[in-house]
Amino acid sequence: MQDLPNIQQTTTDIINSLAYLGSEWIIIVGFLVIILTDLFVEKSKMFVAGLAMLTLLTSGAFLVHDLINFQNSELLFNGMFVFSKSAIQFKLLIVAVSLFSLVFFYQDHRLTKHPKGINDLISIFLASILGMFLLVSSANLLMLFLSIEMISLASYLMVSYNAYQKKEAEAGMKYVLFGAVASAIMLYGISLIYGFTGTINLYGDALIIGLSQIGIGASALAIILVLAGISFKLSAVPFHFWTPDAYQVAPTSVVSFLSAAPKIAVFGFLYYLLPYFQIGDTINQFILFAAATSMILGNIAAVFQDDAKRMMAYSAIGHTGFVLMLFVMPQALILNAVLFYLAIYSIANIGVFMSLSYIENNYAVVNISGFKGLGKNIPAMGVCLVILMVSLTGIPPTAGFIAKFLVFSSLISFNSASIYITFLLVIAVLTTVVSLFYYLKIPLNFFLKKSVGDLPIARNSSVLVALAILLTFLTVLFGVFPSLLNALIG
Amino acid sequence: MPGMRAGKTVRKRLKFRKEKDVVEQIIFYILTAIAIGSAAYVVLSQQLIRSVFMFFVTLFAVAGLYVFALADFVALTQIVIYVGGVLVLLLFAFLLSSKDALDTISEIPSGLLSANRLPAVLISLAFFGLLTYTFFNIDFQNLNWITSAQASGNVKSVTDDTIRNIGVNLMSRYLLPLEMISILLMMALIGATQIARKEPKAL
Amino acid sequence: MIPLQHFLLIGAVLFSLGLFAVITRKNAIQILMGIELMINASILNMVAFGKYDKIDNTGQIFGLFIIILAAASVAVALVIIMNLYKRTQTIDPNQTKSLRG
Amino acid sequence: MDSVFTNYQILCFALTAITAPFLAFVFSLIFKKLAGAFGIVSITVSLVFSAILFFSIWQKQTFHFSFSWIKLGNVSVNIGILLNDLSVIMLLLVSFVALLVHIYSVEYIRKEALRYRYFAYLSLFCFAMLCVVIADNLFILYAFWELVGFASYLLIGFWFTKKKAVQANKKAFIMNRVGDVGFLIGLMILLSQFHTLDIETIFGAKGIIHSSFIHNGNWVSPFASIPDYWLTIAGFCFLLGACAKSAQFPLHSWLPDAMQGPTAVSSLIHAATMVAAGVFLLLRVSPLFNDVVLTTMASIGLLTAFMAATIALTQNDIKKVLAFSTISQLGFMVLAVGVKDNAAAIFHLSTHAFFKCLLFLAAGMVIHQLHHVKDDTKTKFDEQDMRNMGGLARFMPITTVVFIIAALSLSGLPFTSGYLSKDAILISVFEWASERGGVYWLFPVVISITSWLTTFYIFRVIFKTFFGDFKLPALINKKEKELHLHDPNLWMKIPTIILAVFCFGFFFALNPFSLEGSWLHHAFNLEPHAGGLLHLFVPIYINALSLVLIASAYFIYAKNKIVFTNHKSWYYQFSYHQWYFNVLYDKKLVGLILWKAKITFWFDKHIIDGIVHLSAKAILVLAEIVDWVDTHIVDAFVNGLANIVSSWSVWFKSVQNGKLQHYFIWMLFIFLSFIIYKVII
Amino acid sequence: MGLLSVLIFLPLVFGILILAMPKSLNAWFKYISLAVSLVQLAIASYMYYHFKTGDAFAGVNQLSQYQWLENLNWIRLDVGQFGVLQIDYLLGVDGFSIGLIWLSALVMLVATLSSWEIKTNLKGYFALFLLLNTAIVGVFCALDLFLFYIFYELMLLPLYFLIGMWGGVRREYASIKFFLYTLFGSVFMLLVIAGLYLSVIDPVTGNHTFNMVYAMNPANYIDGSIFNSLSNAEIFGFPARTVGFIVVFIAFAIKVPVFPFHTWLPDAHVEAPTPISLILAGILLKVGGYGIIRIAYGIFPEAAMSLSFWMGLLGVISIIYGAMAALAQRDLKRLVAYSSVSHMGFVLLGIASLTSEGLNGAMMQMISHGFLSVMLFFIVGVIYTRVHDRDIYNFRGLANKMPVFTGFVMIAFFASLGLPGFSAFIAEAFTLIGAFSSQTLNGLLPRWMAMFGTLGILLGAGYLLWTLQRMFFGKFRVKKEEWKLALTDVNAREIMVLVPLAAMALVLGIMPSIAFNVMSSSVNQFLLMFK
Repeated sequence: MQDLPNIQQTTTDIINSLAYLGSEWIIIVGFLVIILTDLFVEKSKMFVAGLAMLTLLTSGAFLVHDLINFQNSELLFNGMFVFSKSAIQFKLLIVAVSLFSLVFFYQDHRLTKHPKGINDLISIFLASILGMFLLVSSANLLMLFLSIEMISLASYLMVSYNAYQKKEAEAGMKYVLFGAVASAIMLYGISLIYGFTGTINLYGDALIIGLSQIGIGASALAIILVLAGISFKLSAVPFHFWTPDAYQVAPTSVVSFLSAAPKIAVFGFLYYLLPYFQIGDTINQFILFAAATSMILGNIAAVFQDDAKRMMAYSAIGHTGFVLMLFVMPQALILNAVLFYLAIYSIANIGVFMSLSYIENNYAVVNISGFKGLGKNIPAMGVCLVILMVSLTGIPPTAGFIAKFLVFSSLISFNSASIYITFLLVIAVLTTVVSLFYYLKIPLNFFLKKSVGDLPIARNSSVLVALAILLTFLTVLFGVFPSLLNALIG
Repeated sequence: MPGMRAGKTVRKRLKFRKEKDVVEQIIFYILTAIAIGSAAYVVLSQQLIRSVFMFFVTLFAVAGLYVFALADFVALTQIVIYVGGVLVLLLFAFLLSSKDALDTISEIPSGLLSANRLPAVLISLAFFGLLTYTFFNIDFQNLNWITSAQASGNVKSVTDDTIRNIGVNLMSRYLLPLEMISILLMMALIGATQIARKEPKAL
Repeated sequence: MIPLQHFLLIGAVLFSLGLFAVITRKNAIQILMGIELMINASILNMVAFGKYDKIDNTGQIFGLFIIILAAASVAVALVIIMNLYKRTQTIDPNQTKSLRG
Repeated sequence: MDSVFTNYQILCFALTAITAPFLAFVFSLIFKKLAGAFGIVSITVSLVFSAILFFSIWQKQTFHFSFSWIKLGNVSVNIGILLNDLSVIMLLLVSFVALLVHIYSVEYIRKEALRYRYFAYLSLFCFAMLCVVIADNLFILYAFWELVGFASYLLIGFWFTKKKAVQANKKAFIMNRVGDVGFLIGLMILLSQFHTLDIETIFGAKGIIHSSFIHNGNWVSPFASIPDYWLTIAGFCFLLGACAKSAQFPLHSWLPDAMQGPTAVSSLIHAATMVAAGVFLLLRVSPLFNDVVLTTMASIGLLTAFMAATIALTQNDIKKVLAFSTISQLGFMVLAVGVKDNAAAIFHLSTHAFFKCLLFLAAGMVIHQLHHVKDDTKTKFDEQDMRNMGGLARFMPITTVVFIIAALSLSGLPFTSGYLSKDAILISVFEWASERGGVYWLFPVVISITSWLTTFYIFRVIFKTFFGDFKLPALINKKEKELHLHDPNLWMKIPTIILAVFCFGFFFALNPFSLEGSWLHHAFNLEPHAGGLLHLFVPIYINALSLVLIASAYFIYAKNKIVFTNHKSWYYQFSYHQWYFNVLYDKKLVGLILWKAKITFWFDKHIIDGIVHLSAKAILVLAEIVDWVDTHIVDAFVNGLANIVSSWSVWFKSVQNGKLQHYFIWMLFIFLSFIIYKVII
Repeated sequence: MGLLSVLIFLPLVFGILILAMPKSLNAWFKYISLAVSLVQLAIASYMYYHFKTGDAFAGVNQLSQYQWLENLNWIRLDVGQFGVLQIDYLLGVDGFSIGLIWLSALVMLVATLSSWEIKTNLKGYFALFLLLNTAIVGVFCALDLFLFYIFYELMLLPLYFLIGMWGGVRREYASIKFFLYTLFGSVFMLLVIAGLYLSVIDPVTGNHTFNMVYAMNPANYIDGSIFNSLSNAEIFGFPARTVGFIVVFIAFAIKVPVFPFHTWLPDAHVEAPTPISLILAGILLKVGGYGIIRIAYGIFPEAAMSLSFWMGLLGVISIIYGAMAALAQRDLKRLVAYSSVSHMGFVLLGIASLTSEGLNGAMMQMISHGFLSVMLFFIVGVIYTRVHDRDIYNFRGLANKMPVFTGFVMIAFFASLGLPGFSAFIAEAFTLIGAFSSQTLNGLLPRWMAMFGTLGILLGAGYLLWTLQRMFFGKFRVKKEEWKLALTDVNAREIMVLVPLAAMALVLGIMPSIAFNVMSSSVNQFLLMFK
């Protein structure tokens, strides 16, 4: 039958590929085991936690193993999956973030005191990690679509997981509808690309040849439509509208996870994608535009936010724009800066959310104006928050500064003469200054303002304190000795 | 079962297609008209329940169009999953959520009064114009991949056994996505049930 | 033979109508229907192009995946929408605007 | 050039002379009770060493010692001591007068609780003034010049609880600062032109100023070449500095106000020494001045002399009269420098120091005694107002005598020192005018008139104060005997008597009529005057008229024969009285002069001072404007940026209005715009 | 561990120690700080005393000529395509920094003594204070741009909290304004630093380097790199080096502060607690001047020369504008704050003149202003701690009640209005002389600038004497009756603070060569770069 693919070859390829996906398999296994455990084991909360932890650690171990043992990039599963060093690095980052998030889930009162239990969330969580892994390794548009959908669905579910309040339910609805529209747009773009090029494979020449044949206008259309879905996951402008709502009402630990891990995955994919869509300068201009607007909007809109998590949502938009700046450069130039920035951003971000969760657990305040005078009661947390905020702003001696500097210097070295990049840099700098304003609002309320009434002494969530301090310490440590982090992720 | 009946109709039409291209085209355009017309009704109707039912028609019509693209299995799946699953789901949701709305049609806000309407028209038209402009600027028959496909005979014909091809492909080339989507479905299932589950009284 | 453009144009019409629905409908479920229209447009494109891809059959298989995924996401979306309905007794996206700013 | 002393010894002497007051300053602040003793001892030491230096340097040699103070790149600032004829005579003069004032002050300031400060400040002043005199370098000169001003500031404001006093000292300091700015700019010009500020190197006989020249509109020196107008500017800058310090028009108004300080201080600082520093500076840098500057300087001197003299005519505050007199006399000196007769300037500076110091001290005695009366009787009256005096000669004979001697000297009557020095100036002015002719004849005419006015106003003071009726008893309803008015004790008398001795001409010249015979004048007068006839004529006509004026003043003020208070009756009476010097001294002239005096005073008070105040006001207004600009424009710009950010923020928030479908519209709109931009354009 | 490292990190170590100590030991914190400051001062004095002068130790653009040089590999960050990010822990001292280091040590000591007035949350205060101390000393020692920048920014955070937590009524506004202002400049500067890094290579290792000494040598620039003067790169149509200079200049001009970047200063000074005002005025402003000399002028000499006219103009405007604004104030602290603007204008004018006199004068002015502004702010603090009011109109005749204090006030006032015998006189005179001779020597500044600059001296006399007259002289009268008791004369601790400051101002005024000697060869070397 000549109209069938070469089964022999594809099967061999699949069998050969199996060995490379150790980390993914482990997660799938973990996912299934946890579902089963949840079904058949009573009082399985801590057991599931242990399992999930074990899964992540094992998966991480596989990744480390891969990182050490394999150097070459390979296409697996008949061109579905790309195995490369950079992908492993991104995945490692995801695992690290997930580990912190996992611990965090169990400290978040909104989740732990949830009557329906937390186990289902953990399984969704694992599935979303799987989605991220696959996204990072996506070698074609089908995989891209599937994995993005996987992450998205998982995110919708996690955000709406215990949406008992009106607001929470509302945010879930907005998130899911917004996401569905974005993915429909992306899907349409994918269909166009397939139509224009006859292939969905990102690697190889077919895509570029096909796209260049149909001309810049049409290819730009297709590419931009595809980028819409990616931008949605990055919450880059103009696909950011869901972000503040979802961040504001979702459980803090979930937000912490969603603000870091999916972004790492999407950036990881974007990194892989970068060389293949270079028809004209569409992708560069899109990224330029998205980066600039995200930085401006995110940082400026954050200024007057009172809800801490909402503010962090806008801050996340701003940071997305900042990282996106890097992607106007050729692939070869950006890996370290992207990884470094994402790692540092994640550390600081998770730290901040942990602190916020700690405050929420103890004082039930989520508004920044409610933080007045807390510095006296929980100085350690206050100091952590200050340092983390400073890191997010990018001021020495925190790691955020090094990260920011890497981005700047990469851009300058790439092409500082380009007026667009100069503009981008200027915007980045100005919004950095603006960002200081709202980041400092938290310490401002913490230390500079007097509390309205007497505040009880905090007693809960000592794990969160420990973790926040650890993350803060890391922030400073990597700020002073960034080589350490580089050694870790490299 | 309206879905089954629609499937049969399509099959019958397939037989006719060989005999006359003209008939084929006529049917195609009739389907097109149905699809677009019903879709427009879905979109524009102010009566909720009718628009939902009209959506059935749209989906059927589109499934018919799939057949014209020689994707009979996809058409089938569309009918089975979309019409049989998704739409029924939608309908249930409708019935659950809009009990009051169903009683009094007039309560549904008029699309005309909606402030979103003008931007919506503009945006939709712009999109449509853009797409049309793009499609007419491309000479699809001379695209590299299509010409090479035609040259190497990599073009479907009506007689092809697409189902077999799909089966083999799914189990070989597209194995990983297939496995993945199973996980995805499972996750969606768990999550959906989890959320839909009635929370214990304790809360 | 039906020209490829015609499929694409139908797809474009469906897509635009879907967009229109997404923007104007006052009911989350109808918005979801609009989204489904858009997705259908994509599937149509996919299968139309899939004609020239006999061996790998990417178009059709992609279409299948889309359908399945759409089902899954509709399920998830509906659950979430129903959850909202349970809390607020409305699924008009314009009525629910407590999150803003 | 042989000297009894080695250079090393001379250096030690000079250093001792200047350090002694400084040590006194420091110790006075520490050992408060011994302040007066420290002051007197130290200034005596200074005087002794000054005298030694004088005799070893005067007309014998120039001593110059310096060491590198700061070295920066191509500029090195040396500091050191320059002792030449001018320095040593000034050194002697300053320390001598200062000693007398110190002694006088012991009594004058006895009752003050904070008198240790007084002596400390006085010592500080002496230190600074001595340093000004011997500084070899304009930079150092400038430094001590300011320090002198500072000491003056402290002393004027000695009674710091008196509002007027603190206002006066502020005014004095700030107006001096105006001059300092000029001085500083002058320094900058010189430094950039000559790369040094050493007085000897620049202005000495072989100084580089002589090798600089104007060429093609450029002022070329061995080091640099700058446009020639900078030469003029430099001259004006130094002139400005001198004007401020020497209270020349238009920066003179601080001096009358400075009379708020203790009288002894006025006598030392604002009559004898500090105010002379301006003239001293002009003398130091005189080779710098070109013709424009010199003419301006002469005009300023003339104007100041005339103006101040006319103002002095009508003042009732005894110290104010003396203050204006000082301004007027300084105008003479500046005029002398302006007409290039440095010798006359120096000469007049020296003689003026004695007699003006004496005048102040004598006036101080009067004030002091009246103050005692005020304290004793616990009444209130202004002890400085001449209208409250009169007939004091009976009670205070010695005071009267010394005052008259000084007044004679000021008037420049024969046998007095003033006669010599003033004539020297007048003669120079005549010669200068005759060389130039034309409108320049105004100078000798006006200066002659000024000279007469001087005689008139000073004798007006004498007659009003010491002669005529004693008005005080009537004023305070006390009998004369209750007042216990008498000469003060020896602490005050002795210095005045010594000074009175020095007011006589023979001290400066063996032949009291011969200017040529004056050793002091001779020493500096490098080009002897040519016109012999003037030497005869000028003194005669000046003095003759002066005598007449004295007499008239006597009748006007002591005998009240002519009453000015009522203009009408005045006019009338005058025509009926036998005293009609209608030709020379007619009522009209006197009236005119008095009227003019009032006008000038009014002008001075309201226009000149007004301008000063106005400029101060203007600066304040400007300051307010700047402040406004600062808060409303500069800061508002910054805040405006913040506002932009916040308004954007508000806008972004309003876009995020909670309506999902609006989000869709925004999203699709932006997205579509971008696509259209990419696809179509 | 070199001497400089000890100097820098000593406060940090003790700051951490204070953090670790229990709150019950509150009373000890200030003594620990005091001890640290004393040790620092001792070390700084030792260094100053042993500082070698002469052309062989000029420093500036000769790395080997720096003293107490410490060079450690600090960060070697692999950044993929561009090779290795080489950041060195490079410390060293030359004539420009040694004086400022000593000044910092002294001001820190004074500020510590002044911190006695702080009563709340001592632990946090002293920990932040010592952190600030570390940052400040670090700024003056760092020779690696990156290190410099880190210390530079590190100053902001402690200051933000020190102002914000222990400050006056509008402390939040003031502290955030200060922070934002400074960050605004410095983040742009970061771009330039990155650009410099990519343009400059270490001649020894061949890596890119942040070494600011290497950046001063045109030979170390890579061909075609953005800041290579030969590559004629442009940013927004302007030459890249000019843009770089302007950006760096603005960053430091904000710190100095130069008109029109000064408006943070009055607010920050007024709201800051006294010890922080001292530090702000005494050291922080000098960081700006130091940065302009070392980085803006040092690294972009030709751009600096071409823009010197504008720099000078800004300097003159600052001088006059600051003085004018000071005249209009009735809050004593605000007045002093604006006077700082005026005085620091001289620094800029002197630098812009690019003459030996001007630069020496500018450096001298920085040091001198260090002592004097500290003294002035301390004086304000003395009144403020007693009655919590600073309005000039509310006081009169304080000399009656506080004679010793008035004596110090007079010294401070007259010293800062440039009375000879005090350091400010030398500094301002030389600055102006330098500015004046600039036209003859290098044609950069027109002469009228110097002449206008002298107006600043005049106006300075105006506002200071007015204050003196208004507040201290005349009959004793204050706004509230209870103040009469509160206004006591200075106590021993306050005298202990004021005396050394006054003494330093006097000593430098009489023997300026103490300061000039150490810096003059560096200045000469510096000027050679502009030939």
